[in-house]
Amino acid sequence: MLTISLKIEFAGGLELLFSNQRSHRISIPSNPASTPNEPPKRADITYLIHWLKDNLLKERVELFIENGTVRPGILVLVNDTDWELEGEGSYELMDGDEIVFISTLHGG
Amino acid sequence: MLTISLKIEFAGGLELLFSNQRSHRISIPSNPASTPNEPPKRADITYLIHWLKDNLLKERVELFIENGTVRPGILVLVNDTDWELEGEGSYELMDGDEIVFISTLHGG
Amino acid sequence: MLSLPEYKRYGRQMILHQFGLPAQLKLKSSSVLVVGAGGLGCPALQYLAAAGVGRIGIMDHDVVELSNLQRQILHTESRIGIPKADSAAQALKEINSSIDLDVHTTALSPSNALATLSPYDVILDCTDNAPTRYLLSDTAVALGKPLVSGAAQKYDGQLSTYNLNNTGPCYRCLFPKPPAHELVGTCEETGILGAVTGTIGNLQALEAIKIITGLHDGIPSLLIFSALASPPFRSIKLRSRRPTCPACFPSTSIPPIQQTDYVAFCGGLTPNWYANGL
Amino acid sequence: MLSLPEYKRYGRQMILHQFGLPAQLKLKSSSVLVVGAGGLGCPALQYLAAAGVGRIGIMDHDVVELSNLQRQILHTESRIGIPKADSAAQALKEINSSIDLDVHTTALSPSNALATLSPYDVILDCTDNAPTRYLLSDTAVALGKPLVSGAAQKYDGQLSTYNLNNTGPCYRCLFPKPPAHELVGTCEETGILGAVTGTIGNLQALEAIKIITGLHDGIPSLLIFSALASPPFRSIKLRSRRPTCPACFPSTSIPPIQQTDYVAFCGGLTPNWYANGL
Ligand SMILES: [Zn+2]
Ligand SMILES: [Zn+2]
Repeated sequence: MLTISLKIEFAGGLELLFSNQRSHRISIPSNPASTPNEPPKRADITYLIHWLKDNLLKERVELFIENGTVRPGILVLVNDTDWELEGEGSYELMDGDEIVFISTLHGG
Repeated sequence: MLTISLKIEFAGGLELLFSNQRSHRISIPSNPASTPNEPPKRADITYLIHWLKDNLLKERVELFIENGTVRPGILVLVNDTDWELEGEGSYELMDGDEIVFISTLHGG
Repeated sequence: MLSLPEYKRYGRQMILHQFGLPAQLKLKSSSVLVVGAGGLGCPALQYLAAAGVGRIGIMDHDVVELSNLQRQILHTESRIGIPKADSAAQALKEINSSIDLDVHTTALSPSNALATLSPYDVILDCTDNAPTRYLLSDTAVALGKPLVSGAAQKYDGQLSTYNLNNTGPCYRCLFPKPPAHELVGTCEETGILGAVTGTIGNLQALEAIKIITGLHDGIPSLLIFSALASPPFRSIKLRSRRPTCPACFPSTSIPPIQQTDYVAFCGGLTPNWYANGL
Repeated sequence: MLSLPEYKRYGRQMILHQFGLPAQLKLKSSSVLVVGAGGLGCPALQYLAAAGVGRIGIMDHDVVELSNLQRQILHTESRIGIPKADSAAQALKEINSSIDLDVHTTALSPSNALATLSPYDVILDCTDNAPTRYLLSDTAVALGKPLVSGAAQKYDGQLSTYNLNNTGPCYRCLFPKPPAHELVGTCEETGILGAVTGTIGNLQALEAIKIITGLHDGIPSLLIFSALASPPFRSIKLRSRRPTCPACFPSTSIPPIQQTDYVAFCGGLTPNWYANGL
């Protein structure tokens, strides 16, 4: 199975859900099959979010995922660009991509 | 002739020598021949420095070049790394590389 | 238009390329409201006053405490116990007596937010809690004003200008729901390094000065700072307004600001309704 | 080891992960010399004092002028005409009376540099001219001390710690020759925005705090800031010492610091031998 390597960062408190570690390097399948009957398609951010939940998340899934995507308080960045400019969950991941998940800070 | 695209930045006052423009996008030959008798070799930073002198520099060559390389007061950065870690002038340029030339600031 | 002492005072910035007398006059005729005179507000106020912003509003309903002095650098030991807004105003007067200062020692609330913000050109969010951040964002959008928002916690900081040119995203566009309380405590609970609030507050002043003088490129972005990371700064290109944002595209089904319970929206758990700077 | 008021004052940073009582005690027993109490020195001094650095040296031989107040935010209108080092010390005492301050109103020179720097753990270069920058770098290397060097001009800033852990590069390793005078004037000639010096000075304090408390990763880097660029910050990974650097690898053929003419080395054109903060 072909894989792609990604750099994942969590910030703004989200790192607390992932072993209190900000930076992670992961490898995920490049063309995962959603179900045995469907043809495999390129891994996108929606797939990544579920992969992170299944493989990296240590606690409190409800603070990371809501209704099949990230919780609305979380901003996703694809190579330093707001994921909304990149197609949000349907952005197809490329080898070497850097994906950042941040929560907003309150303090001052 | 094949070319490679580079992003060039000048900072710390050096931009004054280059039309007072900090950012430049240029295309240079990827395998320039030094002399007609020699085989062409990959463009390196030494080649780039002379290319910049011949094509982009507007004034005061002695403030940019000294003894065939950049003036000792100038720091060269290859993709955000000190060029000394990348082989200095013999670093072979790749398409998309970002090369920064900075002079040190005094003020405070 | 400028007095001789003003030429002398602001000379070092007036000789800057793209600045000159026009930018200085824009600063002089501009007004900025800084909400929160704590870790972010102190450095922001300092550089706004030094640069010659003509009118500065300082809003904070809290009083100076010893535990503030580790990072709230406008306050002094001798001013412990007096309102932070007064203490900050006193410090600014010593730096620059030629600017006008408005002192607001009341708390920002849904009922006074529109009236409080409306006289100012640019608003700085230097508060420390989610309800006030949403209230400030909604009010800035409703009034069509840029909101330079800073935040800092632990070793980390964030900076963004919301509602930039009335086309950039607001706080709600980016973060439709407040973060979980479990993940982001207050500075009191999680700690904060003074030089981190200093860096972000300083950059808030810079951002406001760029907006007022026309030096800002108008592109919405988010700056993320982490004092212990390498590289420490990261700049993010942001979307424009979110079409489904209830603040940027209000419908009649949305209650107006005055009738919104921001504390409940943010989970109702925040102990202090308004930025107390801790 | 800390008094009750100190626990209260520094509590917000002591509860930080990786900080705690050990880091606070390191700060308390540390000493920092800030050379230059101008645009960079003022914010750096502010945050070093607020954080609880036990002994701070302030060195500046100039007096406060009206044209300084646009960015040198420790000085006030009422202190115009008094030495900057005294003015800064007065401001720091108001923030934190529990730390020790040394005031140096003399100019740094090749003959006093070694003796002046040697009592301090960390040196901050907040000066504004090339000869003093080379003198500070040579002296820091000779004494084996880290030199947190900031610089700012126009809309731009630079920050680097030289001689980090006695293995990182010094100023001379990176810039064996001073830049041409034609390209870099003084702040007086080219202008400077206050929030730019503020940002760099603030980050110098942060860097010093990280070095003292052991939070620094020890990797030499150069931060480049440009207030009008997007992204505004860029971090550069630096080499280690240059094998041919006469400061890091001195030979007997090199004159000692006391006998070096730094002004001549830098072209002899700098109008003020020492940082006057303009
Ligand atoms: Zn919105
Ligand atoms: Zn060296």
